[in-house]
Amino acid sequence: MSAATETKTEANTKTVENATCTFCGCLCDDMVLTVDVDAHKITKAKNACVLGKALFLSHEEEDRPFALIDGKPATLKEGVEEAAQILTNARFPMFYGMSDTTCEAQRQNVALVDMVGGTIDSTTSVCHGPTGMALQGVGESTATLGEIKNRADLVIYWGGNPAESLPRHFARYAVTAKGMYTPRRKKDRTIVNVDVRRTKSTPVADIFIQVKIGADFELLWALRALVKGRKVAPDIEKRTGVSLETMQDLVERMKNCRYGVLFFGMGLSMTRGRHFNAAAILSLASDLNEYTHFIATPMRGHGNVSGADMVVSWQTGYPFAVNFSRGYPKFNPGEFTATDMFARGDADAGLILAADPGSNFSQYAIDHMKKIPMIVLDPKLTHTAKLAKVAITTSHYGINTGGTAYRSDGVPIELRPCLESKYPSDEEVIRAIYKRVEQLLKAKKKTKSANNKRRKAA
Amino acid sequence: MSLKLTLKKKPSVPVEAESICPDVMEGLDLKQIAALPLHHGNEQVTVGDFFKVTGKSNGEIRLEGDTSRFKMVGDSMSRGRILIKGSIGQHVGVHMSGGEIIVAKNASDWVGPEMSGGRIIVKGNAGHMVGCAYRGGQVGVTGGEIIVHGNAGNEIGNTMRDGLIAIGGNSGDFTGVGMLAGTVIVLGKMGWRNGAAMKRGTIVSMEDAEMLPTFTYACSYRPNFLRLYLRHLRDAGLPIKDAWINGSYHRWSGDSIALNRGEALIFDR
Amino acid sequence: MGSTLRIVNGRVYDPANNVDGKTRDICIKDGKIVKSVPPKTKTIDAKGMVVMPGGVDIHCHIAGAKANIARKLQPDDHRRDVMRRLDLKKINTRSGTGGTVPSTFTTGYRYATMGYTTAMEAAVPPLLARHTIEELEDTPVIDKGFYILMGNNVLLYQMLQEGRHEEIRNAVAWWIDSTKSYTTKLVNPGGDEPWKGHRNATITQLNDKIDGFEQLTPRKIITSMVSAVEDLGLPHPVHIHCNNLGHSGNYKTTLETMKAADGRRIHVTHIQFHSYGGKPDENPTSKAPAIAEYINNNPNISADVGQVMFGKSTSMTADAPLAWMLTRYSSDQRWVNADTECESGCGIIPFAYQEHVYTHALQWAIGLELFLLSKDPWRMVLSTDHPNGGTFTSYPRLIRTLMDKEFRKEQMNSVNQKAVAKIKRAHHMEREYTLQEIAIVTRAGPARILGLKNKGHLGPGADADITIYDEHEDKELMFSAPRYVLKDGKLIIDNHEFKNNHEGKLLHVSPDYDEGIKDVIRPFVEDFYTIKFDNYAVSDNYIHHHEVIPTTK
Amino acid sequence: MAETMILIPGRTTKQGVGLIESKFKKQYRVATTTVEVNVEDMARLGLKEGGKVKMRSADGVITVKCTGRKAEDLPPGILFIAYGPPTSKLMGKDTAASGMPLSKHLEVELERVN
Repeated sequence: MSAATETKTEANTKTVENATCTFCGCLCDDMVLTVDVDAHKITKAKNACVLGKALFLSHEEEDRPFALIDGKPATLKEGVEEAAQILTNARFPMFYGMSDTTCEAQRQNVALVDMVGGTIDSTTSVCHGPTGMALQGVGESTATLGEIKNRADLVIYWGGNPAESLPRHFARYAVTAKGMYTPRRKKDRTIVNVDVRRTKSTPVADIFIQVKIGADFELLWALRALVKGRKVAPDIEKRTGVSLETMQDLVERMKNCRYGVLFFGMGLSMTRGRHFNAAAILSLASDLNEYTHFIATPMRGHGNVSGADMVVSWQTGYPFAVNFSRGYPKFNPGEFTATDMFARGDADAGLILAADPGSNFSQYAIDHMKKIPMIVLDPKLTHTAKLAKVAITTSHYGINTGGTAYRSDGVPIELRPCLESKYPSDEEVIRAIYKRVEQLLKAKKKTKSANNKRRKAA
Repeated sequence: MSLKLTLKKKPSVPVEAESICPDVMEGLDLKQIAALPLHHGNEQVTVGDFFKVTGKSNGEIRLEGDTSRFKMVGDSMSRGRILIKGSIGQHVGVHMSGGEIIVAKNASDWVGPEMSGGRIIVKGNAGHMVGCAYRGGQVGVTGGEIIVHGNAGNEIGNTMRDGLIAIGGNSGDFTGVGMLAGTVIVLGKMGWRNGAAMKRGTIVSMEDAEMLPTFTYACSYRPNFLRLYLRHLRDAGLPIKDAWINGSYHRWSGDSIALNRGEALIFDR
Repeated sequence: MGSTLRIVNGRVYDPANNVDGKTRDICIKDGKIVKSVPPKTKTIDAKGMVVMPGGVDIHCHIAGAKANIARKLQPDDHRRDVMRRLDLKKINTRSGTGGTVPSTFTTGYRYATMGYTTAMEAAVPPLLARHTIEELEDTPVIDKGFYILMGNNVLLYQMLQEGRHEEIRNAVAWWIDSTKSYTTKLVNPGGDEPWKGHRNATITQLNDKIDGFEQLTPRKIITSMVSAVEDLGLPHPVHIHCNNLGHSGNYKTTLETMKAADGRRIHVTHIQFHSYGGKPDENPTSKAPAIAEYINNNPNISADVGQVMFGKSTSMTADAPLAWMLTRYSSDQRWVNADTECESGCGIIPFAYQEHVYTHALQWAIGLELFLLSKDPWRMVLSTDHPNGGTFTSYPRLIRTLMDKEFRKEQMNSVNQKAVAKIKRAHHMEREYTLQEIAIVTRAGPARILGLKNKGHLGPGADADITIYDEHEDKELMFSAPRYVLKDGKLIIDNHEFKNNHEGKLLHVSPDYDEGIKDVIRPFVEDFYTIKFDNYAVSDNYIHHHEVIPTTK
Repeated sequence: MAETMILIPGRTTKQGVGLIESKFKKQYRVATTTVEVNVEDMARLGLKEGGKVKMRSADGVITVKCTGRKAEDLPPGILFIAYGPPTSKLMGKDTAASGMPLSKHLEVELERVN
């Protein structure tokens, strides 16, 4: 971090400029944070949205033990030792999470899972994993958010509610943002919202298209057919709740815009049809490139979930759901994804890094997690930490710890921490576990080969 | 007398068992077979660690016990036969090119992915992705047949290019999605969005199905080839009704988003 | 304390020092080549072996945003080509997957096991440099650097439009310095504006006006960048991917681009893809002779070939309109487009070159023609534009194709005959590359073109990046499996076995610039990018093992 | 009287803010235990604003409070609730080889409590 951006204003306060808020995938990097050094608190978070304000202003380092083993306070060293023992003895450990931590920690985590021969999956699988699978089927046409800000004159939000989940999306990137070819902001754009219900995002739209629940795929498919000049079945309105005229109007707008964008949310990726819904919207955007420049891009929730995709991809070749049991990476969503492995009862241990599956996985998965030794790294007490054998308290990325996070469009940003923490970073803890597991595995290997020799001799 | 593998103990985590395959075991004595590798999670063990090995290796393998956690049985199998007395785990018959696998109970997800020949019969239910391509693959099954007596899940025959898949019960969503050619027959009811993006090939169902808006009704007729297929399936033990063999079918053509050369034949009651 | 090593009895090919197959000792101390080492030193007996500097890849796509999308896109490509984790005595290696776009660890290990010790990632949008650096850090053993895309940079366009040349030079220097990159790359200069903003068109003539910038043409962009890079004294000149890649008749564009340099240094990359005759939208013909002749006669030009190799490839390029055009010829459904704000485009499609296809066979033959017609191997070096023409793991086969005319003829006879009928009979098809010439086109030449004074040779002061091959009749075998590979003096491959891991360096340039340029760039970034200017530059936190290559100024 | 409806769990700002504060404190708990119901559906089922309802899926059952939404905002037969531990109880285990059970299209039976 360069010194120029950190200025001491008074004796007991300092300001950190250009800090990044890691709450959601927008990863806004224009925070101006005022820190009361003595009170160890952030007192102002200029430019932050309601979620960002909550993140920074309510940040308080809880006075928690460095580690909990079976719910009892323990030292960090004891926590690391217990974690290492669990991982060394596991045959099919599941590593999950990674959305709320730095790429540096993610990189170490993949190294650890590679060494122990476990399976790794990120929170991608519960948000836009299906979009990743769709990419593998049909490709995508996408862009960084600045290109959208500068050029997009038709913006379609489909199956997502950024007003609540990504509060600055409109102002920074796509609706009221001022861009090179969109100097008059919203006046230079047409905004469309497609959803099964009216949400807080609906009012920004010039056109709201209400699709029947469960009919997104049919609507997208009909739009693709119309774009290609094919007919669609006459009962399409009955099926989708959207009239043919509305569809044709939208198709004309899409074909005639200068730069169009389809933003989509979990209303597509997590409803019936999942990866095919995502493939349908990606294909629609690709089809439209016969007529104009068009892109489609998912709206992603967690701060650095994109970073997890990136790191796992560059280290293994696959974005998520990667298994190392055989000493090399294997990919198969449905087989090596975390909820499957827990709910099916496959995993015999787990390491959860910066995520809380104990609150958002199915009860089946949670019930299995309770049966096996789980390790959790998190700054806070979570549902998962409560069911874990080992819970290690770590510092908060972005606030206490620097490092890299990837915005949902793949732009990497260096975080600027503003507060020190007594707790170690995720990266440090994972490194410590790695080191200890490495020793234990070497010892195990030695005993094993000695035993084999003895057996052979006998 | 065939080779018999009797499960001694249940694995604590799934086992990758591609060694359990006639191509691998043929010509080996019992001791050699017991020494073949299995992968119990990240630990390499042997066939003998989990199974009592008896009989003689003559191209036929019988698996006894609850083998529902054994994956990849019959991987790349080209000949011989595997008889599975219980249920079987994922990827049974993956990349199979010949021979026969018979599962007496249920099969998990990925039955016969990317197979090119041979036959898999599942007497119970099968999971998702029967006869499909793995993610990213542009071509799925290129030959052979898969017959499931019970129900099956989503994406049956995803991007298949040739061969036959028959489901005695119901199938899940996206049956025959992205088919390039080949035949999928579902005696029961299909789920949503069948044949999406199919280029060529045939999907048959004996129950009503809602077609995608990009399929068009063409005609009703009595397809000759289907009689042959149905008789063949009757011989294979599926409960084929005479009415289906002699009956008329609604022919839908699609998917107009792709080549529009595929067809869905829905039995006309 | 210094570790020393002596390689004895090997036949040394060190063209930069005029050593052509002589038996010489090579002495190593502390990772560098030295004149002598004490007599009691560990030795490698290279009797009957060939000793060369480590290979240098001047142009490949191995790391960063587009490589990573290409990886994610193709699990089908990785599944059958995996790399196991090794438990070595000293250190463990990492597992990975291969295929046409290998994972980072596999990329590093595979380059090393092939005897290559340096590779340059050739196309990085500056905004995403941080990503590339992170991936390169996870690319073991080899040294590496990268080129930033500057041919479609909107701020530079504005400056150029207004003739602010001084600022352009400073801005380019700032961009090179703050991204920790090696040089500037121009890809289809001027093509992004019509692509992104004007119904997916591209630019086809060097003198075409660029949409939205009435005073600008590709020619102006090229000449301005050549001047800026020359003035800055970057060790490697502008690295140019010409307009009209892949289109019939594009050799004229290529010749015009080279002429536009007006005697100043430029590097024209994957020139095979730019050497086509014929009319647009019709089948191409070979114009390799015209291109080779121009380069032979103009010492200011260097080029790498961009050889096409048959089999699976991945087309991934900053030339987005090109990828869009290629979708017409691909049976794979997948197409990726990825725009980077104010800087670049990107297109990716899985592809396969097939012997029986006219165009593919012709492309393959044109590449060979360029090699065989080249009179100066120092300026026409080896590449496949990995993974566009083929993967880097196909270099050994390409080397055999160059060294062994019978092998070449065999292949010529098995490809589309209509495509190669004329080329087959040409006199130059009889030429066979010597080991010395191979040493030039795979290491000494690229190192010299890159301005890497410590690479590509075995003289004192050079980095001890050394490859030792068993001499073998089958040159593909020989070059695919070196007996020993040393990186910075460390034995990575020992008697054909991977024995040691190593962390390679990031090679980058840090030119001087007037700090005032930041005040010019800042408002543009604040207005038209989506990250703060102060978060744009890659901080030193990202730089661990690295070397700053000096400018010539 | 119970009626089959489709439940959509999703993110809300309140849930987001609550989650930052603590998943074990009131704001989060309230946010994740209040289901939005079309007012016409409410009237038909005899539900009162703030009243308790039971939602039962094939995999679990939860009891939450309900709040009305205008018919043009939330179509009949559709329910909305913020994501949280309660909605996890309603999810199945089958992911159909996609990595996640359906989380935003849950068939539930809605019933008044008391």
